[in-house]
Amino acid sequence: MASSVSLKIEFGGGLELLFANQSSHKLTLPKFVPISNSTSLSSLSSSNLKDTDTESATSDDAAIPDGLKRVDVTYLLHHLRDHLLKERPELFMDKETVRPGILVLINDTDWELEGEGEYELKSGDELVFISTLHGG
Amino acid sequence: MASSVSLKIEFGGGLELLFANQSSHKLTLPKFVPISNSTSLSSLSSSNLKDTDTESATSDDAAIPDGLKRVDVTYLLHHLRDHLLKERPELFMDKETVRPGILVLINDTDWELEGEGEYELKSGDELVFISTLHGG
Amino acid sequence: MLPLKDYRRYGRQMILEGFGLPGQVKLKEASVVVVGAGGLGCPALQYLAASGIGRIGVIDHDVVELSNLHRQILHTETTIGMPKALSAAKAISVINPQSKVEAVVQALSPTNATELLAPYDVILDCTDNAPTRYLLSDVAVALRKPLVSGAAQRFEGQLCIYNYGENGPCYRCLFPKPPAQETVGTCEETGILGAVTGIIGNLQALETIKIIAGLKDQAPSLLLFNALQTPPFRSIKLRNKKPACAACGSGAKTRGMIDNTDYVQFCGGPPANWVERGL
Amino acid sequence: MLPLKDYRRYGRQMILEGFGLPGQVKLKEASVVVVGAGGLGCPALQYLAASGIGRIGVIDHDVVELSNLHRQILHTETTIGMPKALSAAKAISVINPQSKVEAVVQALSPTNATELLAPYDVILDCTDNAPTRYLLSDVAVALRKPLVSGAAQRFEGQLCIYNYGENGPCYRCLFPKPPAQETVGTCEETGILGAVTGIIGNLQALETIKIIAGLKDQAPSLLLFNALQTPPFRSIKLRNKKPACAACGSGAKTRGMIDNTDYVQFCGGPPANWVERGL
Ligand SMILES: [Zn+2]
Ligand SMILES: [Zn+2]
Repeated sequence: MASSVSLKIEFGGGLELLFANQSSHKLTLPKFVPISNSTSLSSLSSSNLKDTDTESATSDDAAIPDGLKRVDVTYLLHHLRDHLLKERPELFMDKETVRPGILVLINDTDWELEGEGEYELKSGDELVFISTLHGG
Repeated sequence: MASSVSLKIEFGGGLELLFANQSSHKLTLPKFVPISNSTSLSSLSSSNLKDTDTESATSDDAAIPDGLKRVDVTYLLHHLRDHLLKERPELFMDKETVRPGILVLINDTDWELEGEGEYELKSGDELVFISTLHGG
Repeated sequence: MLPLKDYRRYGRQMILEGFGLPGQVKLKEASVVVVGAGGLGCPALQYLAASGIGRIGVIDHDVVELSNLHRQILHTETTIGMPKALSAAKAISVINPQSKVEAVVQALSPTNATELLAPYDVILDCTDNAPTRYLLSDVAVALRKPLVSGAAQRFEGQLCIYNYGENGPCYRCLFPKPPAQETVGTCEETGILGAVTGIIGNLQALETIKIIAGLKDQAPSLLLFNALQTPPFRSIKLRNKKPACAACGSGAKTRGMIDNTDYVQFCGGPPANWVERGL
Repeated sequence: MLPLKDYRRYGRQMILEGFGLPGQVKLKEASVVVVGAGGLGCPALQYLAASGIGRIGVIDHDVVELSNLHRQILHTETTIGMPKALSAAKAISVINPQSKVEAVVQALSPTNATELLAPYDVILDCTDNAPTRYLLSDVAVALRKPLVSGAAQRFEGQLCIYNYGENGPCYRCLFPKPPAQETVGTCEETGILGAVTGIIGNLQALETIKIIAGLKDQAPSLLLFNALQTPPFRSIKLRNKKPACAACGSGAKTRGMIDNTDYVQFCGGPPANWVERGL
């Protein structure tokens, strides 16, 4: 198992307009990330952690370095806001979660059934962010 | 890896009427089956082969017992005809393949792109058999 | 049970296994109300009427405009200026003179919604704005009726059945807080491809027919459609209803909430064009 | 480019990104022919006309019957007995008086098909029988036009674009041999839920609009729909065209084949009711 997770991200319902008008994105995140959800060092921490991680593939309880956590949806939200979003972050996030009117789907399942922000991401996961539509 | 493969089978376009009017089926087939596509001993050969197979999980080139082949779609067709079909086999098979007007889909892909009858089945595969519709 | 003429008219669906004579009788005895006779309401009304639903309500206070005609296929150049509820009611009476059609030319509001919707078995949300969507959901909860909700903008559509079955969520279970107003576009602002509303409205009719005929399973789900994507449809498994929901939760006082909510203010106040339109 | 009135009529789709004025002009300059004005043809015609397609052909030799009305939503009790092509043409002229509508009350046959279909850019297969589906595919290949094909029976529908793009397959690439006749049901025999034909016909209109506006990708695919399944839609990746195909393959002599094929015999001969209907 690698020291990073590869994700497929989709935006719909108009949210893609905030992300360079592109609905499909591929993304790689480090397997361990700051508990603070700070994304400024993400690529750095990714390479730092490579050695620690590669041999601990199957031992899920391997020591997690201080100040880090397994990468989860909350971290992904911060990463998307900080690195992929092109404009107006308030149209995507509100405090530490998505703004009202956005639904998050993990592998075609409502994120509420998967632990919401605490869901730990694994390679191959597909995340969809959809803004609810009101027109008719 | 087990000595058998678990499959999800779907029938559509009216074909389900031949299969107890049930569109979804779950099925387990032995990993090695007779080259002749004879299905009369399938449950027997499954248990016979358990020992041979369990330890050869990763070595794909492990010796295949005489007269057997890896289970493929052609064998599956014979199994469906011999064991699941409730009536009128000529509405499902024609010689050694599906009758004209039936499309076979392997994991949402036209079976022609996957090797047709020679496609080797693996656990988790989803096979759809759909009869083309003409109404309007 | 049915007049002879109905056997001929509905014969093609009455020979369907799992539908049959009982299904057709259920449709005939059922009543359905469609809120919004626009891009979604027109195709929904059309197939509901054709299928043989006994009584159909149409609620809309807007009038037909030329800019509606590229997608609102029950209205025509000759009904421009006429209230949409009347124009649509007239059109579906031609499609099926046997359906009783009741047109209501009023804006839905907290004071009239319960009374207007109570006489029907199933409610279709074919509206075009957030406040009415919250109001409809709350009233559907209060009246214990399923709400077949469609929405469409640009090249996209969404379909969801709220407040259905033992554990089905309501709109507030999914969206407890309304979106900020600046995030909400309308078809006037963002555009809409006509055939997209047709597909979603048509699916609303189908889901309604399934509910009435007893063919609809109860697992909460959401259907997403994007005309430009491959695959174009995506089915999502949804949460159950939430015990803490302000509308459908265990301790919720839904009727009181409806009376005391200013839905437009709740959704961030009226945008300029809503004021004009009398919402 | 467009009269002022068109900006108002089609404004909601002209503000769509990727569509715009060029998209609307393409629709206006385009011509489309719908073969079959039944359960699939009616909704397809409706949304094609509303969208602003410049010229629309309707080919059908059947007459309207009471048993059609639960799903063929352009026909009414007052047009029973009238040829479907005329009834449908009349209805869509009301929806959009600006579209030029050409009705043809003839059964499509190998002798007239090429001539009847040649004047149009896109062909819609909204028919209800196997021989005509093979004939339409062969003619679409000979004329080098895309064929937007829909089918529906019981609770199910199928949608596929044949002969489209560089590598798109034709109907014969998928089904080189016709099915035995006893395996082929019709809507008369197997039944059909009206809203299902609505959804597929509507999707045919949408795909046609996408082709004309340049919004349709070329990857061959098949959309399956089952109103009773979860998820209801399934998208399938299809084979490319086959070099050995009798119709569209490298050495194929399609025009000669059309002239020399008895499509009804090819599909196993006429069932009793086809003979009556003059196929
Ligand atoms: Zn709720
Ligand atoms: Zn071909």
